[in-house]
Amino acid sequence: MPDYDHLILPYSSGDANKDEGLLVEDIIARSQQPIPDPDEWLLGVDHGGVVLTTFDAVLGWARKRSLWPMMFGLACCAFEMMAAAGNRWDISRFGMEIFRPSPRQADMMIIAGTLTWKMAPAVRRLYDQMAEPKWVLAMGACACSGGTFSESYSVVPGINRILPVDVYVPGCPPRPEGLYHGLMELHEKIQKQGYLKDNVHLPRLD
Amino acid sequence: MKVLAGLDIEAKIQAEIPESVVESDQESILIDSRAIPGVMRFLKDTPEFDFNYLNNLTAVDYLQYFEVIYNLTSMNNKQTLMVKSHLSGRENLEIPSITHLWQGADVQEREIFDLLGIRFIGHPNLKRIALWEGFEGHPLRQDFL
Amino acid sequence: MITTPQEIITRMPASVWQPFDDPLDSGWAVDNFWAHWGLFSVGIIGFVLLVVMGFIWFERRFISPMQLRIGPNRCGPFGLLQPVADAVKVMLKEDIVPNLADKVVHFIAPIAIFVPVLLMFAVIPVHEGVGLIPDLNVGILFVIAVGSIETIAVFMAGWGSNNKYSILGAMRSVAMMVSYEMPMAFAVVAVVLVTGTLSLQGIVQAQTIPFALLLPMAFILYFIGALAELQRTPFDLLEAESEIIAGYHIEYSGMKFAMFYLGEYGGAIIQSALITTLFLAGWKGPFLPPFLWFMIKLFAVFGMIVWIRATWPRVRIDQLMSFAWKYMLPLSIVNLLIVALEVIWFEGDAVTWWLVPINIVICGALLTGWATFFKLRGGPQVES
Amino acid sequence: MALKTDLVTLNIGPHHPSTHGVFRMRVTLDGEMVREVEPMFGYLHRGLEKLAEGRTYTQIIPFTDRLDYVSSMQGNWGYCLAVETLAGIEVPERAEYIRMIVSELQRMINHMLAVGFFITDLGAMQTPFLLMFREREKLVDLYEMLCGQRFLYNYMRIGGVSHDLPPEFFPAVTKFMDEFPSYFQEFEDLLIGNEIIQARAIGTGVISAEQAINYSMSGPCLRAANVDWDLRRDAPYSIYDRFKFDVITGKNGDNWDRYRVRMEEVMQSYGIVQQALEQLQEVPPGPVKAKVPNLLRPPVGEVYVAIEAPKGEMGFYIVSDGSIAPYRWHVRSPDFINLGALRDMAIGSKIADLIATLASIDICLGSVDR
Repeated sequence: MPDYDHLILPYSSGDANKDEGLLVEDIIARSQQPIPDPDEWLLGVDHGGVVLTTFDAVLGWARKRSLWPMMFGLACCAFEMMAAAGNRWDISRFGMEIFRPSPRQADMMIIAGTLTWKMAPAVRRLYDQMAEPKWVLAMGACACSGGTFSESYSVVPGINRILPVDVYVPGCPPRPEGLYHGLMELHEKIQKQGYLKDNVHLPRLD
Repeated sequence: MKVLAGLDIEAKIQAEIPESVVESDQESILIDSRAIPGVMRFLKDTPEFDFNYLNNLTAVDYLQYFEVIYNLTSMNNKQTLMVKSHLSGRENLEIPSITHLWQGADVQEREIFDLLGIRFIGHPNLKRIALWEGFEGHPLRQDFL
Repeated sequence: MITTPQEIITRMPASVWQPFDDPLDSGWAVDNFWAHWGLFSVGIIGFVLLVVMGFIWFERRFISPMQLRIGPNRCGPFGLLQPVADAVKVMLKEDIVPNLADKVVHFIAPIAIFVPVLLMFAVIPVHEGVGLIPDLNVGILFVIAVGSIETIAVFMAGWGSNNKYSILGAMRSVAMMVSYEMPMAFAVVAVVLVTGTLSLQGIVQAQTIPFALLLPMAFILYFIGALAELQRTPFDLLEAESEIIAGYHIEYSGMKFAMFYLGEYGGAIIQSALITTLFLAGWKGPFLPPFLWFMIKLFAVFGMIVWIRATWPRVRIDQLMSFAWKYMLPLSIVNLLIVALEVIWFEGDAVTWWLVPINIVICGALLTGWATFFKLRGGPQVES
Repeated sequence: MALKTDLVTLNIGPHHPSTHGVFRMRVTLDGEMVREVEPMFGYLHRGLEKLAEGRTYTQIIPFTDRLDYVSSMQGNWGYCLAVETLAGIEVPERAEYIRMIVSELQRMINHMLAVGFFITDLGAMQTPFLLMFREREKLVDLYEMLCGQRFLYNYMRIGGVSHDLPPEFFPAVTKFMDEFPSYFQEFEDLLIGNEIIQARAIGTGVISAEQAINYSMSGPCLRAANVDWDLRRDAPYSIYDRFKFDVITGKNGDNWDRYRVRMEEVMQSYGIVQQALEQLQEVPPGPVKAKVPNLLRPPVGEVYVAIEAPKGEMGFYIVSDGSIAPYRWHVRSPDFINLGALRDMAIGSKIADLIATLASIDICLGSVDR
């Protein structure tokens, strides 16, 4: 057998965990205040002129109709998301059944479940890796505000501490119809947004 | 499924390992923390007890002392036993680990170390399991804010 | 001293550089040469893009009832505009290049995946003489040669994105594609033995009986090889979401990822087209116009590929390699031997009806016999 | 000249499509072969045991739903059983039967989803999973009719169940029970003869009987390793001794045996529910909840009660100091301890087998990290 048996560490080294600990402490320090939700679409973006508005309409329709969510479930709400993508409430009717595993190709991130501080840096890095334009849907009470575990020592009280959230879907867990209502709101928001979506300039994590 | 009372096995353990039993009552037996490996090996190996299955391993903070609880089951003799041991004081609590007897104790001991701060001597990989490395304090202690 | 190229050419014998026949009047469909090339190259690119969209829609609608779902139906009538929406959206997404990536290789890989597909289409005869160069006398050799470029492109993509997962995926798919090209090539040689010509149009014309019936073993081997070539289930090691997230196209986003998508479905079109021309007698069919027959067979073969994708699990990498080398390769060589004997006995006219049942029986015997042998030597054993 | 090869340390990280949630593994690979696996937990640690110390006994019941959210009925039942033994509460006959029916149906859902995830991780593009989802949707409709919530029901109370079975429950259940065997047989035929599943599942993720006992595994993983141990029969709680069912054991503890044990156990649970429905007919309609004060103050003391949850032995250790909230509340979660054995099962196998073995252990991150 090749001679690197001594290189195999059965247990990860201490400092790898310490770096992770520092990352978590750093993100806790930086996310005391919730990030404002991107809501410039409320004012209605109009560039005037026929060409741009029709281009906006076509672009909005295309982005709305082929929204690829990222394959990403944290806890119990993930099962309701799977039920929504299952064969009874069929998410493929909206062309959204392609759950892209890699953040590069995903348009939307559904945070389904409780987000803990130890998981926060990973979620933040995934959000940074996603290609613009990207949207975030907070599914479930735990994602919206920490839910029943909000006063726990290890739960992020609401993911808008670390991500700009576009749509909040309440419920613990929200029924698939609730999730679809949230998706319809997001579709309407994308339709109105037009191509000049100014991405929220967040300091990248590392 | 017979629940073994601490009283009727106290004599046998005392005979095997002198002054290891601190106290025993109807459902559980209290063992001195330093004698845990010896008693556990005795409980596991002797054919009469043959406790080959470790159900549960947890710990409680009673402010004056910490209590570590082991639930053992013998699949062949169909009997269960609850073994306890006390650790006094609140800083640098130490108790010998039993991962060499039951591998299942590995992750449970790491969880007790992480959430209650009890060190297990001889544990191969004693690190935090549920919380991140820089977290100060142990949440499941009664005085954790 | 010979110094200038002109001197070299003047010294050569006349026949070397004298074109053997005038390319201008060699019976192109459209009388003018450049008009023909222009028309057909644009036609092929248009056809491929259109059929790619058709395939994407067909797959998402065809797989859904198998999973008790309804496919996309909100976007245009019956969801027909779904691929259009995907294309428009993907074109306008941000294009991320990882900063440690090897920029040049990262950029060229998507192009190198999609271009061979278009090249291969040059020799596909859609109808008698209709096609860019339908009667190229080395047609099938050209197709196999161009087909192997994709293997390099896959590794370029894997290496270019400087990501552990993508390198693992790239190495896996390169190993698979290389080892499955061998049985495919032998299957094609069997077809060429019977027809005697390499040109695709010649093959189709020689198929009074569809070769799928005359050479069932070659058809099965080529179909399995095509599945591996396209990295579709049960050989989709590459994008095994469950194992290594998305294989080599993990670091690609926006239009580059769309090129991979086009490459994958383009590959599906070209392999279906090859199977129709080689084994299902291309455009031949009783009543309907020949182009319609070509499309029906194209979608039928793709339907089979999608059906397998919906139901079959994935094979592990070592089982896949042992399946290629220990099972398919020996079978293809034995099949070649049998076809050669038949061609000799019938002095070159082996396309006869009563040969079909014999071949089917031989194929069945070979498959089951060799399977039991292969199964004992390392295949899975089921006790109960 | 030996080929200069090197090890790759791959981080199958908290976000990965096939880790059923936020479970992370640090894997050392030699090419395709796995040389070292270190599971890392804590990415969904919500601190339930600390929060439970601040809640009354009735307020903790929703926590037990969210522990193992795929089999939340067993979470409720285990916790209520523990408090009832601590406080010495007598559960009425009818409530015992309702708890039995509802939990065994939940066990069927859990095993079907576990098999669905296992086959999806072997690569079948969701088709078997979605066939299983069709059955789950029917059962979930029954639960919605019963407890108003599709999932995380908060249905049981200390001393019984929150309310009785609605009259339209029985026709719906009998309709489901009549159609289920044929649909389940269709799913069985699709998979059992499949050569690729046999090739991928037989002989991978093997664990011997002594190792399984040593790692204190429980549930289908333990029984698949040829250990005949099931709390429902060996330590019968509630009214399990009135039903006839047999305990399925596998032979050599590999992924195939775990898959087969789960499929057989679905039919065993189906049999139990049938017997329970018949016996429920003779039970006179009566109260479904014992007289329990809302602010229950159990006597000072401690109790450890374990039940046979679908994933294994789920135990509740409760210490009460006489006040309305428990002094200490510990959950022995089966898949947290089963994961300890992942390292021995996966070393030496390929990376594809590691993913399949993880799926066959059937973990649910809610109860792993608590």
